[in-house]
Amino acid sequence: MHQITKIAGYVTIILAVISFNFFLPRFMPGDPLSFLTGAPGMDMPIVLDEATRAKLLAYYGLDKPLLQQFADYMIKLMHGDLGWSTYYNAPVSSILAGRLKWTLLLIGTSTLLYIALGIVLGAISAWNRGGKSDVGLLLLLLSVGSFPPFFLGMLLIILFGVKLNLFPVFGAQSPFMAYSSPVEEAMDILHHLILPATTLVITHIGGVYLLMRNSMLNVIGEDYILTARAKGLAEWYILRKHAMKNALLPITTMIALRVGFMISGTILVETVFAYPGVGMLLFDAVMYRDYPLLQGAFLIITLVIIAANFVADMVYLRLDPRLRHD
Amino acid sequence: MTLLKLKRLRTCFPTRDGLVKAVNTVDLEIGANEILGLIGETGCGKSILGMSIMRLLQPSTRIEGEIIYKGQDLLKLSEAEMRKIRGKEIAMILQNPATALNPVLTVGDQIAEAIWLHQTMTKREAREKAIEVLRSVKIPSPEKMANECPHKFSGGMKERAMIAIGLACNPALIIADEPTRGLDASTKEQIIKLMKEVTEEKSMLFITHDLDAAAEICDTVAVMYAGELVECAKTGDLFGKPLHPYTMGLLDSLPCRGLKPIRGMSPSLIDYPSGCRFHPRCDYASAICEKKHPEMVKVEDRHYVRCFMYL
Amino acid sequence: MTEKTIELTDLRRLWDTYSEKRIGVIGLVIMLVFIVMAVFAPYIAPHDPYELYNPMEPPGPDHLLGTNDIGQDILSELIYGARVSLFIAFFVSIVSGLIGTILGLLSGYYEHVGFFIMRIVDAFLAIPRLPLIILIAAFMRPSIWNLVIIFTILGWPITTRIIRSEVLSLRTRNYVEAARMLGAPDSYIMIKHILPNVFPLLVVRLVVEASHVILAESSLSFLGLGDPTAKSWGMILHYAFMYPTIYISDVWKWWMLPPGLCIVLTILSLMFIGYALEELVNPRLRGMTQV
Amino acid sequence: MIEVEVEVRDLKKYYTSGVLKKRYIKAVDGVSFSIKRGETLGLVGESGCGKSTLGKLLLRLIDPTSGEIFFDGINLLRLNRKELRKIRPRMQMIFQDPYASLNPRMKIGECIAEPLKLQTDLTKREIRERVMELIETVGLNTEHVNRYPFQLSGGQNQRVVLARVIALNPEFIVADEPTSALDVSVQAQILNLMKEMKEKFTLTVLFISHDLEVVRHMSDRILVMKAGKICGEEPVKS
Amino acid sequence: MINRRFLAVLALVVLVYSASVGVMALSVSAGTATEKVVKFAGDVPGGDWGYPSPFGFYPRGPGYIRMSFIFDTLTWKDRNGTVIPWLADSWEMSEDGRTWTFHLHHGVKWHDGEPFTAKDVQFSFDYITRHRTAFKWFQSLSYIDHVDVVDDYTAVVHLKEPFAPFLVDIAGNVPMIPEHIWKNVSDPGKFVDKRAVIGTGPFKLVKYDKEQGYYEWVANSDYFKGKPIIDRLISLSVNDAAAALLTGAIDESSFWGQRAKVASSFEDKPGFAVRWGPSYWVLKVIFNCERYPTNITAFRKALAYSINRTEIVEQVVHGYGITANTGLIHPDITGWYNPDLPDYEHNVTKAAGILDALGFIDHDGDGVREYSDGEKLEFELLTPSKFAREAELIKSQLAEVGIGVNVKVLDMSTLDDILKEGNFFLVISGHGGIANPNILQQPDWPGGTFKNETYSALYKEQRETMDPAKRRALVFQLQKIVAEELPTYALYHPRMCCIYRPEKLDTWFFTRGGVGIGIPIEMNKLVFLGEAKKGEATEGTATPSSPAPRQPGFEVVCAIAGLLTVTYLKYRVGVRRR
Repeated sequence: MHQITKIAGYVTIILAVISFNFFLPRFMPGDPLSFLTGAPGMDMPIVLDEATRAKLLAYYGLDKPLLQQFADYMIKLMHGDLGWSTYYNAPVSSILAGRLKWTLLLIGTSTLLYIALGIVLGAISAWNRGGKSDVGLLLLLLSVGSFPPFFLGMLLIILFGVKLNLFPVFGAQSPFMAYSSPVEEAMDILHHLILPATTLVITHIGGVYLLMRNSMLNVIGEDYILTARAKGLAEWYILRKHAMKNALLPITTMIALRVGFMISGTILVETVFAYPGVGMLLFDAVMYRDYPLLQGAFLIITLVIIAANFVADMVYLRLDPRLRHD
Repeated sequence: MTLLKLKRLRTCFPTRDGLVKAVNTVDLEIGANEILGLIGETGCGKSILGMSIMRLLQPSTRIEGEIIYKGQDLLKLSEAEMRKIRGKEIAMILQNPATALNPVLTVGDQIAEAIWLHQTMTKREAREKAIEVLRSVKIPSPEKMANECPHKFSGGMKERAMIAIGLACNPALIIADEPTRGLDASTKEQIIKLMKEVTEEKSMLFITHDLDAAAEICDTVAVMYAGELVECAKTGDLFGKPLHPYTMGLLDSLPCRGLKPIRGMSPSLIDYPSGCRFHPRCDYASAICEKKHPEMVKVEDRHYVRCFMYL
Repeated sequence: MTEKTIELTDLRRLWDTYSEKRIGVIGLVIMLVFIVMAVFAPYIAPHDPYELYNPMEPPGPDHLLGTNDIGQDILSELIYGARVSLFIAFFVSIVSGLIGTILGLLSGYYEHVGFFIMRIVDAFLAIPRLPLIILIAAFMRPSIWNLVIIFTILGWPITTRIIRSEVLSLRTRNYVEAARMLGAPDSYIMIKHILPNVFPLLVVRLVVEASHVILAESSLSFLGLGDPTAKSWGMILHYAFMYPTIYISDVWKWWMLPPGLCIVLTILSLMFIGYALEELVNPRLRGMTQV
Repeated sequence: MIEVEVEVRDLKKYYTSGVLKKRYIKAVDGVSFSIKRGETLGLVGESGCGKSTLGKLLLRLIDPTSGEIFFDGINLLRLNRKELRKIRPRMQMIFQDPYASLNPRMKIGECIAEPLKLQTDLTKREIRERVMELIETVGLNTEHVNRYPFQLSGGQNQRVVLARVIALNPEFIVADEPTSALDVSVQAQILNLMKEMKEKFTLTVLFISHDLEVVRHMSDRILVMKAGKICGEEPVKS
Repeated sequence: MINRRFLAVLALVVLVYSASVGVMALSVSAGTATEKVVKFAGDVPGGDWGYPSPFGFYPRGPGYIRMSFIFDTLTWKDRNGTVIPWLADSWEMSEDGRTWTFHLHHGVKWHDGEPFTAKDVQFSFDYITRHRTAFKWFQSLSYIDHVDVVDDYTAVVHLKEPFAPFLVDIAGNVPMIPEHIWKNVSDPGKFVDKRAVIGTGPFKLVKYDKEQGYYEWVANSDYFKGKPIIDRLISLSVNDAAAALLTGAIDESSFWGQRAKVASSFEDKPGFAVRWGPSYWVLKVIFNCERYPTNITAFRKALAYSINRTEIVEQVVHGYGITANTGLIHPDITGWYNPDLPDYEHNVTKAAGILDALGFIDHDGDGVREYSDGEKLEFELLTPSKFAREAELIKSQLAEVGIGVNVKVLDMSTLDDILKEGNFFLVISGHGGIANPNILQQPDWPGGTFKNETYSALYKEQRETMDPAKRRALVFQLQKIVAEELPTYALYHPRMCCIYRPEKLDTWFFTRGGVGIGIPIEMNKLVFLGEAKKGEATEGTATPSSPAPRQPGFEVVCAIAGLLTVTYLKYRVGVRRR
């Protein structure tokens, strides 16, 4: 029953987001046609005559009343059709799919890394509370956590990309044509991933670290830790087996919430590294008033966030035996 | 034969408000198969005493004196050596089983891990042993309950599980810290009965503020006030013929003995009154009590008291 | 002893506890430096930040941090930048904190109101912040006040959620029930018994929110959605990022690094303060570390 | 004047869980009894038997599922919020944990003054005098006025609670395990103080505890509760 | 035991990670050595310009350029902007200028081997006219009436009315598409098949990746104009073209305006060369000619005198631009440029004089003039964020003559809307294509408040005047009206530079008048056919140097540091309770 209310909640949110995405951009000034004929104020002056304009509007279904457009959109959505991007001139689903794989790769790797690292470092830090490693880690991670992702990205590009020339500074793959093996391709993708992922990991690790450290400090004061010590268990074992699992419990949902932040960070990082992900796309979609794309991108991002929450719920359920059977 | 001997044990730790002198020059002996009750009110240092023996206090705590267990001074052992003592030689049953059991691990695991760690056996063997132990503390259908997490256990069952953890490696000495706290009357009785049963061939330091429980289970009882022992005697002697005014007051404030309270309140462990620490609350106090700190004296056979009345 | 002196000693005690955390004191000092910078910008800045000199001068005696692409003194821009960035941060965090507190109190205290408000909060939290900001920012025309409005709109839900969960637990405390037994009206209970007990949490939240706002403002400016005519640190970075040779010449050292570090330091100081406050507020964490 | 101060008829409180398959937790399941004016009724039972819920139901801190509660002849369940607020000062409650019963951010003086501020028209000066008087009545020192609850011991805090409870001269008090968090010697102090207060202010008391000995000492009559039901009386003297 | 296992796993992860990075760093692969590959990127981030079919590319210059490598037009332009034969070897125009006969080159083949014939020409014009919503890069389609096929190699284009710029704007712009492929395609915009990029052009598309903004073409060895001098052409997306040039990720890129400053970093760098050209782009202030007071010509002139264009060129584009022709046409286009126009040199006294005369006087002495009703003379200056710097400067310049300005920054779509509604006083906007007199159709584009019947008539007349000299005189007149009426005040024309590695390719040039209808990009397909070599000697070549190979040292250091940290932390945990 708990699940049902949860799912109902998710559905409401998705519906709210869908309608929000649909109406807000359409109430914004400007329309997709401005950019259909080049960038106004930048490119060739191409003047649309009224007939062509009307034809274009009809072609994109923008001449119908708003509510009917909404109904059409909803019906298409039910069939899994996200529409046709006006600016990029391609199906929204294929554009998103092409971009999403990179964003997921970037978000996925860095999320796994920063959550794992943050948890381990937070646990170690709390375990040594007041000690040198605790103070050191705390200062270090609070400091690096204060870097705005775009700024850090720029610094990394200058240092490791341009000055040391260790890593490629843009894109997700090398612009070379043929890979001799899949391993080589994977390596290349990894090579491109390192700087943006590092940026994301560094800027997000502090949050998880602090959460974990605080949670862990609470756990360390618990009686069952004392019980474990009284059993004669080794410190590392207690930390791993008794403390970490309990400390993770209260912070799983908070970590899931951070995925939202993560997406914000990703937009910036993708911009700085010209990484071909959804973040950049979304930004362009707003600028170009590409309604279908905007709707699709927002929907996907919301779904990702809801999925993250769902995963967090699942993890929580797995971690907390008290919820498992009821 | 003496199993554990505390010699001039002092434990203190710093806090924001000052140095807490929780245990002050305590001398105590527990013989083989002896159950020693340590009674006292909240904040008198009795739990700290237990934890001092196990060396489970914060690293900033200073423990002085000697804790001689089977001839070796526990305070001189390394952390690794001490780990071999904990659980295997001396087990501790902490107060409040609701929080002392790890909520996310099965009870079986929590027992088995101690066994598996201290004895050379496979995890499966340890697990079977754990079920054995659960059975010995009278948990119904232990095979099933071993796979459950603590939230499926009632208060009394949790206490039993705690005892099972303590018994897991068959230690020689058990330190039980207020095992009956917060239990209902009937459950309390059962637990005390169980503890009596399982410690038949063991020694136990039974820390409690519950005078009834102490009377029922202990061979010897020591009374602690403001970080030091004020009286120590065989259970019958202590309850039948208390010597120290504090012990008398304590017994009189029981509902069944008429609810006659001791006036005032316990001092903090940071600064005590001068002289006898009990004198501000004592009906028998005289001039000397305020000035001089009394020593423990032997009044009768195995009956010691710290009071000027018996000097 | 009069009531006043007691209040003073209470403050004193609070400061004593707070100042035990060196990290919090450091954070406060950095923040003070920036506040002084912001307040006295006209007196500290060597030049008018809008005045034009030779563009792209490297650092020299006239311009300690050189000039930017249209010849404005970068150091002066930086000093004036503290005004914009700090103003937005504090204003937003206080206003959104206020809204969040009121809604949090109401939704925690009255169950049906709470249910309704929490659904709105959930919806807000499910929409990612920056994309939404991008959308609204494009909608609203970039200006400082619009940024303030956007960040406020997006800031209150988290505060509401935090305050609510605290109120929910406080509501069942015995002293709240005791006050009800005395026939106290709800408003009295909320203001007298619940509010003071959520206040410490609120302060921590305000500090955290302020750092989020600084980050969001700079991110938005960086993406070109801020107010390009305002001199915020993010905007300086935006122009630096747009500059063609920023990656390949030394210009970044005096044009990109200083505003970036200002942002980093401000956020860091807020994080330090927040951290110290949190240890102060959370009694279980108290005395655990000495930093 | 009515002889019976409090009367409860077939009181029930069920907690539900589940949306599709409803499950009930019967915290209080059909309880009826009455307390005479000036009487102390003891209520014993194991933890989780519903005795605390019953206490809160009596004072309408929570609303029952069904049943009737009469206080001084008034049906409490028929009162609206305003009327209820008016009648509340006449009945009070003492909780188990003295620390949790006091707002940690209010000084002792403020805590005791609060009922007077809320329910009387006394001037500030009169309130202060009355607070001092109350503090001495419960055996505290006047210098405690400016302390915070965390600066006092559990016993002292419970005294503060008592002072606040009697500030408005209530008629009926529910004491929910008022001493179970305290040490034996302090427990004796508080229990004796309560007895004293009861005599002095002719209170009607519902005394809830799991400790039969304590209840015996305090009560005129003892009810035993088990799994939400009253399952009999216990003699006062054993 | 347990902790050691945990440690081992951690160490392994760190090792594998660093080792893989190290291996990667050593094995840099780059195509086959014998191939001549050229990689280029645009200056602005985001390299995707759409699928390079005639209906798939995004309607922006770079999109058209990428398509033009694959598809040919009937005519083309050489580096001097002269119309040269391309798919058509020769052509004739009828007396009335309405009929154009094209004689096609023999033996041209589509990439799939089919022959290119006059039927394809007919089909192309037909198809594109029919699908005018799909081919968005073109507005003169309405002039085409129909196309006749005389024989396989002769096609006749009939126009509805004479159209002077026909050879450039239509014949040199409309891509020829194969009938055998497109005849069955009903929605060309959605046709993104491999067959959609079969053209006659010098390159064939082999790879297109939308996400990466990656295009890869190979030379069409059967090209009728001869095989391109490079084998492979690659276009990619970079975040910073200058950095990418430096690290060797690309071989060529171009920069303009303030960004052209990049050139100064490369001019003396061995291995790089720089070429300069005009951008055919103008930044202008658009006035609302329908609203008081900007509807007063004298007032607009006063504003023009107040604006210091030289200062803008110096401060904002750092001299990488020239003050603009007030008649909009770029001065490089000697054929159309009218050099005798007023340029409203910065003159505060003159501006103040005009304003005083118009009755805008600062009565209260606060530095801002007032209207006659006492309201302050203040305007909003609207601009997209790109030109905020210019707006700031203009604000301070106008303040000197007592006109208050509030700079409002908008995104382009919003601005476009406002311009359409005419809800503005002053707007800063820019556009390209000023090599072509077409631009004069609506001088205040994208605004539309300038209405002048004489002007419109003149414009129509020049469009239909086929005699170049006569047409030129008319275009001169149009410019004069723009410069004197000032519906818009042109500010500056930025310069453009192309930075490249001569060792890879050194034939880059800027086409006078721009590619097609005026795209300034240095990507005339002639560049890849080696045409440029015939004209000029290459400038600025030096001994090429290859970028430094990546060092594996850093990764190793990281790995060791990681291991040490882990070991140390483990040690700390261990000793903690001792």
